[in-house]
Amino acid sequence: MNVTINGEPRRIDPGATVASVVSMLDVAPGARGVAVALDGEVVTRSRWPETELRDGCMVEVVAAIQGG
Amino acid sequence: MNVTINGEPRRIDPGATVASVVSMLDVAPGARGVAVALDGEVVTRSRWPETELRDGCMVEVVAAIQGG
Amino acid sequence: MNVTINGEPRRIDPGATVASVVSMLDVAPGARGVAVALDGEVVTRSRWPETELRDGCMVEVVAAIQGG
Amino acid sequence: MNVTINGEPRRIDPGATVASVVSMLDVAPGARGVAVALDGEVVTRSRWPETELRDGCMVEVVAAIQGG
Amino acid sequence: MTDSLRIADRDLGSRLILGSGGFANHELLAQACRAAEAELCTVALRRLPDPAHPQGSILDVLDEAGVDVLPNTAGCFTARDAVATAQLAREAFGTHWIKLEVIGDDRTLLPDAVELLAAAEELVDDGFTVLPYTTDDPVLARRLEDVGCVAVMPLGSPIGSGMGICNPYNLSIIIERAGVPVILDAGVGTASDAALAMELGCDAVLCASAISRAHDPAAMATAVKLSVQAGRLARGAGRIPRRRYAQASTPADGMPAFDVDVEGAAR
Amino acid sequence: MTDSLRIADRDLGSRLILGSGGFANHELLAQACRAAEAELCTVALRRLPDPAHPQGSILDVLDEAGVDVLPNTAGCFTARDAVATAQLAREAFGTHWIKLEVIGDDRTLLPDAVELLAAAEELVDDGFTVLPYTTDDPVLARRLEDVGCVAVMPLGSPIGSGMGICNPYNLSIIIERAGVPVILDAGVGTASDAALAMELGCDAVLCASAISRAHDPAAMATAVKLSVQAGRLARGAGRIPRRRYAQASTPADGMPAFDVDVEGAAR
Amino acid sequence: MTDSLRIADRDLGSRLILGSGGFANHELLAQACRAAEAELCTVALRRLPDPAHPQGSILDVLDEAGVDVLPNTAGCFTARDAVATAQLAREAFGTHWIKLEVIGDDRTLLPDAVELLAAAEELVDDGFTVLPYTTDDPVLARRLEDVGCVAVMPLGSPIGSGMGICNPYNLSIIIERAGVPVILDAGVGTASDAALAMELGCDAVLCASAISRAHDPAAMATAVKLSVQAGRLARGAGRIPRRRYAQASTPADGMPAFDVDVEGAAR
Amino acid sequence: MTDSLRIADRDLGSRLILGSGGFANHELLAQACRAAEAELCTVALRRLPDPAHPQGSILDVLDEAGVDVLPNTAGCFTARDAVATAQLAREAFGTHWIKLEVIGDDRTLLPDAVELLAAAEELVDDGFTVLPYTTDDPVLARRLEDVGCVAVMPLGSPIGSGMGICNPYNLSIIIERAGVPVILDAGVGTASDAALAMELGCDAVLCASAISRAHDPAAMATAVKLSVQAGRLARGAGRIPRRRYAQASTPADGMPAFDVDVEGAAR
Repeated sequence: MNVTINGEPRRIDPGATVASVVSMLDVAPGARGVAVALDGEVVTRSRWPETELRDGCMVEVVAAIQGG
Repeated sequence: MNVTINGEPRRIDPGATVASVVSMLDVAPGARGVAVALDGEVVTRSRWPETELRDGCMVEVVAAIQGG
Repeated sequence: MNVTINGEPRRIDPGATVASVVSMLDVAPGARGVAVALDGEVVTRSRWPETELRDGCMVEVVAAIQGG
Repeated sequence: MNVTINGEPRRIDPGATVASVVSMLDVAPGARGVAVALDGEVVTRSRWPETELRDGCMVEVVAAIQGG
Repeated sequence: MTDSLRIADRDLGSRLILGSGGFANHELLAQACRAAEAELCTVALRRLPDPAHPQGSILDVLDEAGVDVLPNTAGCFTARDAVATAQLAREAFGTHWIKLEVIGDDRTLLPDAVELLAAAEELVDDGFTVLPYTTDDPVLARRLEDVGCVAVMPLGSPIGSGMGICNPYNLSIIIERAGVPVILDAGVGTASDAALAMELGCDAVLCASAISRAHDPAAMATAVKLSVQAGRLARGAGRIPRRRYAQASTPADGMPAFDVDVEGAAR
Repeated sequence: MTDSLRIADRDLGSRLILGSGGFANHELLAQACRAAEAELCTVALRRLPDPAHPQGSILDVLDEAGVDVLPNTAGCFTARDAVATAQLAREAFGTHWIKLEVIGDDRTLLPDAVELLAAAEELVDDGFTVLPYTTDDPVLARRLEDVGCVAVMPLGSPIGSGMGICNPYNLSIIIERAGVPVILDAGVGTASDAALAMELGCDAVLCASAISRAHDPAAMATAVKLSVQAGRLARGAGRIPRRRYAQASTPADGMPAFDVDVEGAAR
Repeated sequence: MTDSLRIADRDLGSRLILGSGGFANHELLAQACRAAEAELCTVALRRLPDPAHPQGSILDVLDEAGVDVLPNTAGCFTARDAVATAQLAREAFGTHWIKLEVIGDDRTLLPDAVELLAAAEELVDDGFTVLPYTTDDPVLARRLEDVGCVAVMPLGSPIGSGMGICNPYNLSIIIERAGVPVILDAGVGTASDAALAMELGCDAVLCASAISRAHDPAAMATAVKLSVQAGRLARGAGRIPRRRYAQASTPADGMPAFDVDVEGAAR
Repeated sequence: MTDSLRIADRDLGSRLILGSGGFANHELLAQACRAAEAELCTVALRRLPDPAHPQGSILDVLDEAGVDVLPNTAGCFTARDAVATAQLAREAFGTHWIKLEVIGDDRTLLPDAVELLAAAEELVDDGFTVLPYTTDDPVLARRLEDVGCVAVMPLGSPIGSGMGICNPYNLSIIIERAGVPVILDAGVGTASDAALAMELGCDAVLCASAISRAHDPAAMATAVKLSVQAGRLARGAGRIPRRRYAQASTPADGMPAFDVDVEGAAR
């Protein structure tokens, strides 16, 4: 199915979860300061494994950088 | 009936119009720079004679002053 | 004889020295930070005892104060 | 004889006057705003013809320019 | 002079707008109008009767001086009140021009950004020609322009404070980025403040208290008028850059020398 | 106008003195003279011939414009040279007025206090009417007055720097304590600087580079002229005080109310 | 030191908040953290991966330095984006503190008053502890406080501009009227700017570019830290008033006299 | 710290010189000495007895605090008096260091350029190590250096005025051109003034009234000490340049997007 991850269109398998997307980005499982929004809403980390992506959804995976 | 004219409670006769209120305030008929709001809405001068006040209404009669 | 000490006219005995003037002002012998000018010229401390005043001379006895 | 005119060493004939030096510089006789110093002293215009230069003297011939 | 200022559909020959507030009486206002040679003068609306000026309408004074009315919404704290006041002004004066003021604070009389923008948008939609009194915030000025204001009127400092232009930087940013005329409103204390505003690139200056409360209002009106003209001309004349060191206005070459001994020794 | 400026035995109708240095050519100087409506214009003395301006004397330009010559001693570093130059100027121009400059430094062109005072004293003794270009040091200004100078000409900032008045405090102290006219000399960059100087209480302004090196000298000359007039008028008009908080120019009383619900509920 | 700063439910021993943006690498950030002795440091959120800093998380750097994270919403132009970013930050960092930035313009990076206020209100309602980066508009600062912000963070001048405090007047008005801590945010260029902010009455200073982009960030971090302490102490110490004239620090009485002739003649 | 200041043959670890004038009593002076960590403190000379401080010599206070005496010639109006006072000070304190003051005016206490230079030259010839209190005139500063002064001490503003540095431009020119240490003397009103002086490049700051007349002298002494250190460090750290527009401290790349509808529609 087609999704947008961090602004890039991607094809992924049905059944993919937030957790699998995060791991695709080389984020270590316990990496600190990482958060995810699915279609503009935050998905808390505990729910990453159970939250499945839908076709056409938009995922943002962000982390801390220097700034401000 | 009871109305509020320029913030002051007043008793006036039923059937009073905006025109009669304006004349009560010693405004000459052709006085320049005068405008009236009835319950927050402007009443154009041509409609002063025909616009009757209702009980409890609020009339503002204003004119130009130095300012700004 | 008549001399001026710190701006004040004074009568003193002939033979008076700078040392005797300084002691008149209640300056302890070893007092620190005291200096004397006789007619506009500094008299070093070692020469106070031997320096005699002349009639009409002007003595300034100064010390450190807060300032600047 | 050797003189200095406006900072430049010049050889001139004995008997030369301030007036002759001024005319050497292409200054019209009635030119306005011109003044002369000989060895640092002003020579008034009326005395230009009679004032002779001496060997080693220094002549400054100046005029108005934009400035200040 | 052909250097007129176009605001909306109108050409103004004078770049000084007079504020009518603060004159001790109508006669002083009339004198200031004549001295200022302004074409627009603000007026406010208040309930009748006006106890302070029983002697006749300010409109007659302005008429006689040949000055047009620019109504304002002075004293309004909410978009609601400002819109209603503007509508009354349109009725009272027969003009859809409005100097929009929405104040957030009665001690500083500074604009309330949020209410101001809301009122501006509503009045533009209602057909008004809106000139908003605003802070010196470049973003707010831009948003006022974006909703259709025909000019922006940033303050130099609070109304009546006489502190001049507290933040020339912000004012210059507004000017650089504006697509509509920028009129300095509030803060002018004396003539040089107005000249500076024009040199920074303001298109006009509104001046009330500096004139009306001066010891001699007519003289100050003349002074501010001249100063606005001076600043406008200076802006156009292309000023010299600022330099840390001097630049001689007199050439160094050709200096005479007077010291006989030294020069003599050198020969 | 009867507001003339008396310096020594002379009344000047214009409070703007023009400096002639820095104009690209005599024609621009002539235009600036007309625009500035000045009555005095500085000139310097240099060795003949003057390669920069072979085309005729500046004196003819000034004559035609009806402007009188104020000779200066620009370029002198010692009292000796300044005195000699002043004597040459007296001979060349037939005037005992001299704008005295004694410079201490060729990068800042700032006055040398010690040499300046010595030259001033000597020239006064020699019968000159001395107007010294000085620093903004109030003590030095006072001493120049004490030796007989008919005016003092403190700088706002270095010659040609265009930085305006770097230290308005010092300038105002000079003005408060002076018994002779105070003329701002050097530093004006644009019109508002001149207005500010006059508002601080200067009696006149001398302006050279700001006009002569502007992109459009005649326009800037007009601007500075207007600005000097504006500042002078504003000084006399009695400006409003500076306040930290606003002072309303529109009365708060008599504001109409438009909110039906609230007022209705209150009844 | 017992002079801690209480913001919401937290006491801060340091009145310098570090901004982490602009350091060339994490090592320089780490050095600056140690030198600044700050307790809070801002961080932003961006999409993974972060190409600029592949070498490890900024969080580890801050942890090691004992500095807590203050997340911001840098780069957001709308209330919508700012709220979503704040919510992500809460999840990412486990803190409900948020330095709220809503920008109106990408060249000035100045706050957008309307969007900022809307975002602040929404975030407060959502349980955040909101510290908004705001303009120096006293009315906006008040409204931010009114909707429940725990501090206000007015700018001195644009982010990274190094222009210091362009309008000390507005800043001081904000301080006088605020019921929550006022933290200067943006504009500090060097140490004295921070001292001035504290002397004006700011409760703290946030400093990013002045430190991170200085030639020697650690040295500048120490300088700003000392300066914040100095300004805070000076504010409390009760400074002397400004006077136009001098006040002698040395008594005039008791001056010796040295001039024999004069005094002798007087006897 | 190895960043010592060399003046003549002496290395000073502290760049804050204390002025002893204006303290209400010796105990407050002692506290300020300890807080300031200064190594030099000025003292003046007056006729005995000193009615203001009968309780013991200031020298004992300074000794106990480990601070050396820097005698001054405060109150002198002529070179003659200043030289005589310096000679008395040399005798009284056993030091040939002298802070030379020659005043031209008892209301501004500003230096008299001519007398100051004459006194400096005479004292240098007499073997003194001369640190002259001078105006902010770069030419005078240069001449004082040329006659052999080991440092120059320009004022920021009049003694005790607390106006800070009225003309940072002149001060910076003095600093750029000086071959000897430049010590800001007079005018400091609060800590940030001292930081600014050091950032401009002063080598040290002398501070009297700002500390001695503060409500809490010891706290202000600490504040000024920290501020001098901060300004010195900041000068060395290489500050960021001033820019008219912002420079983001957070990168624009990598911003997340949250608006589902818009992005969805775009796909």
